[in-house]
Amino acid sequence: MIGSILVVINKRLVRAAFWLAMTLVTIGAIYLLFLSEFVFLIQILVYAGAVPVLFVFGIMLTRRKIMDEAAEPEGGT
Amino acid sequence: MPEFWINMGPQHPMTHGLWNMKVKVDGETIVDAKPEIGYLHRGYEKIMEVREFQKNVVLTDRLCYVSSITWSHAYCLAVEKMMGIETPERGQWIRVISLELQRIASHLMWLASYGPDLGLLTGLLWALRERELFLDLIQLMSGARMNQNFPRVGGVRNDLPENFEAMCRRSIEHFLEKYENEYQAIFQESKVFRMRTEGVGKITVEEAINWGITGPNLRACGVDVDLRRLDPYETYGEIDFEPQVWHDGGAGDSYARFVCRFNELRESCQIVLQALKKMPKTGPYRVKPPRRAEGEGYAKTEDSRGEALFYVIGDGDDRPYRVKIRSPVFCTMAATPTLLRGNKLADVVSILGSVDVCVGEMDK
Amino acid sequence: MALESYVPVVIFAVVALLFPLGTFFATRLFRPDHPTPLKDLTYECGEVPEGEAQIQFHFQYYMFALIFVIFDVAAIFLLLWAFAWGGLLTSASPVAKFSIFLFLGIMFVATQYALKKEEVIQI
Amino acid sequence: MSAPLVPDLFGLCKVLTAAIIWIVQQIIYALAGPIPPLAGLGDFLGTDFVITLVTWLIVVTVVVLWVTVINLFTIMWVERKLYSRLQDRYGIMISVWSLPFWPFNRTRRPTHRGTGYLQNLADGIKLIQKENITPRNADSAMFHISPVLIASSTLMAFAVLPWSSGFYVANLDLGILFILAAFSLAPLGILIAGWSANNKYTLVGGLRAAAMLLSYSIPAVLAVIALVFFTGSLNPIVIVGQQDRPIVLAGTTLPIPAWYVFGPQFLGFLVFTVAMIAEMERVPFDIPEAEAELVEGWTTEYSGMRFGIVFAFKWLRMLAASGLISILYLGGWSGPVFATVFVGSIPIPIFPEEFWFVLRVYGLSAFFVVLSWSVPRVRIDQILNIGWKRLIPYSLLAILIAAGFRVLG
Repeated sequence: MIGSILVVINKRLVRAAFWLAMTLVTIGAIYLLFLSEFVFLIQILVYAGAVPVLFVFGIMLTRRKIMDEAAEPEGGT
Repeated sequence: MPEFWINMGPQHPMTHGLWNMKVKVDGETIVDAKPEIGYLHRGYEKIMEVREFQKNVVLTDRLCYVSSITWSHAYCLAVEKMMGIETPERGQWIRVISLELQRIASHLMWLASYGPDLGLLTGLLWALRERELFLDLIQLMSGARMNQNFPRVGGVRNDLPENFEAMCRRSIEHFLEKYENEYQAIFQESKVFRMRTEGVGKITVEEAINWGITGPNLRACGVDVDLRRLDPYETYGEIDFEPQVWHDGGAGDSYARFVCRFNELRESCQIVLQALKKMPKTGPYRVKPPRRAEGEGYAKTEDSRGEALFYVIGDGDDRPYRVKIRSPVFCTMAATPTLLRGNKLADVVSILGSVDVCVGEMDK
Repeated sequence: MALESYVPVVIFAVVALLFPLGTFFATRLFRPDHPTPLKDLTYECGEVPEGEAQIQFHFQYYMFALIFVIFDVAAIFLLLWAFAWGGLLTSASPVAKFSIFLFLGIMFVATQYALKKEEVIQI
Repeated sequence: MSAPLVPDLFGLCKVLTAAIIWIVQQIIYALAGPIPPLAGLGDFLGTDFVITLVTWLIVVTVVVLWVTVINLFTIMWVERKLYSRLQDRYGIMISVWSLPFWPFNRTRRPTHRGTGYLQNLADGIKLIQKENITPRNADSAMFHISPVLIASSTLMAFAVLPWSSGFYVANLDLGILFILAAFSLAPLGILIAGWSANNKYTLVGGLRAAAMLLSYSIPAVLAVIALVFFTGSLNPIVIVGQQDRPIVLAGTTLPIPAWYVFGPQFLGFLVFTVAMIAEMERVPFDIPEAEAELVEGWTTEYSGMRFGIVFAFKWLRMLAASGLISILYLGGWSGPVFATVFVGSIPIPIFPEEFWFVLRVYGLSAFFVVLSWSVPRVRIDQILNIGWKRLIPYSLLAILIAAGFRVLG
């Protein structure tokens, strides 16, 4: 899916997390196609609703421009 | 470190007027605070040097628009002391009544703004509704609703209107009924309100005295300081009233400050009723002051926010040589970092709302 | 089967997605668009913003989010258990019926411990 | 015990669709004389697939319009009027009848005679004309996309929320869970919206919103689990059907309907209601947009219609939450017996089921409005403590009570 590609190629981590959520929703839709609606709803409730929020919290706890400044030595936090 | 400064003000719902509070937060906890004032500085002490004594009353009205009479009264008292004149007795009683009505109006304005600070818009509208009653009374008395220009050097501008006493009694009766039933329910007895205010913004007595905090904010720390009692001016000595001091535990937090001011509303109503009973029914209310004066006058009064102090020097001319104003809010603002440190970001409003900021008098 | 009943949901999802999008695009026809440097400044109470907001941010409620995910998964287990309750009643094994309470108890104690600890560490 | 006004929304819309398609077909057949390939198109339009698809489209549109246009405007009006009365004032009064031109008002100046129902529409029109400002330092794409996520995920809750036993879009076996799942998508949108604006107020507001909404969706799910012990199903229509009878206690029939709120589920009802107040971000728990300290919370930087959408969707969340509460605990759309008159064997609803349901929804909403305008705001750490230390133990207790009742029979 397009979303999953965007997760990987995005440099800004929050955007990546957003697209991750969208990917998880679409994965849920695939579960639905497999006729397992309970798993679909659980997927949305837990994986699309909760996990990306946790990711974003985690991203905010870490440094922002890790990608850009990867070469630079660790400054004072 | 992940700490950053948040600007609160000048265009912020928390600031009741133009001033800026820089708050340094670590997550949600306040690490440091920096009040920045001066957005409303008008150079009062300088302007007053170029106007005649009597004309300065108009200026002192504008010091704080929610408690004009108390400020012009403090100025008049200082000038009278300098000139060595005495207000007639009826004039003094009228002053007491006007001061207390103004104090009620001012405290209601504070209560009104404290409501939406905590997310309670209903409090704003209810308190403003009752403030109308007292503004009407002041309007009857002085002819204006804001910036009344009522006290004069040597007395007050005019006598009380007819039927003033009956109207006053009726309004106060109405207000006290609302006070007992509605205000207490929405503020003091509300559990959520107490959750937000209790234990928030604590300041010890020593710190409060060292920072120069006065008035209800100091009384909330448990110090029995009320200039109306300690150093009675006008006819406060003849009135039997109780300064509202917080005696229980948890002194110095937002809730104690709230309760002190809140009880002062009721106490001021009793003062007005007493004054109406005790005042002479007829008599002069004003003496003519001299145009020129020499000497020093110094008056401190209990403003609705603390101790207001005026120091006037005359050099024999018809205008003051030097005027010094001590604003209670100015001193309280200096203490805000102490008040705020260690509290949560959401407590900024709970603390700064409870100390009752008036930017006009703070910036002078 | 369930799939047919999801057809209207899918259509609804499309419409629900188009509704805000359509509103936003429709406003383009009506609204002015004159950005100026001052207008595009981040709002910070009329002051010039101090520093960036998208920074490393110490947010002490991260722990809550962590516990939330655990609880969310646990809630799903509980949901399945509640669905299967009737079946469990008829089957004779009491272990299957009540072992979930053990799980619940352990999780509850652990959560309360974590919350207590967090008060000490973070807030 | 009462009958719905719309017994079958799909069937009703199918008639409409058939009529529309028949008209289109006639036009196409008329055109097919000069252009022969169009006849095939006309035949294609008559197939079952097209009719079903168009019918679903119409059903969805009807429900979306019913929810957004009618109910959203009404609930906003109710709130504004109600809290104005609470504050001793009239509230919005300017209506069509006070427009200062001919057919309405001869005085050529606005009067204040109306009820102000269209005020929200006027506000919406105003917002449409407002410029849409994107902060320079903002993450533009995320800034624009997150309101869409918030809005559409909230709207999705109405896909399975039935308004009566016949007035719904989809009848899912796991409908309640679907609504909760739709609610659970909003925290991410709010978080991203707050982060992307690059503003400190929005950032703090977004983080608070996410933490709060996450915390309070747990007690909601747990309360629903406690309910599942009694219902054995998550289908809203089945749940309401179970409540549409009087309570039978020890052989005697009591004159109380068997709503789940009366009985062992009362604790669950309280927990669920509090959690839903938090989910709809109303005042005791409206800390994400605490306007006193964080200017407007995570919506600070939104302007124009974007602000209108994210603001209006608070009311949609309130509608959905009220509907959910009334379905789960307050008997949904079941009305009293006198609501239906039987002519022969045909039930004729005096007050249809939709009426009873809307009555419950609006009653609950009015309760939330009065509550939110009479208490101050709770601080965020207090909110989280309430959520984790009170609501979750209580909801676990509700589960235990429910399980205990089932064990005892």
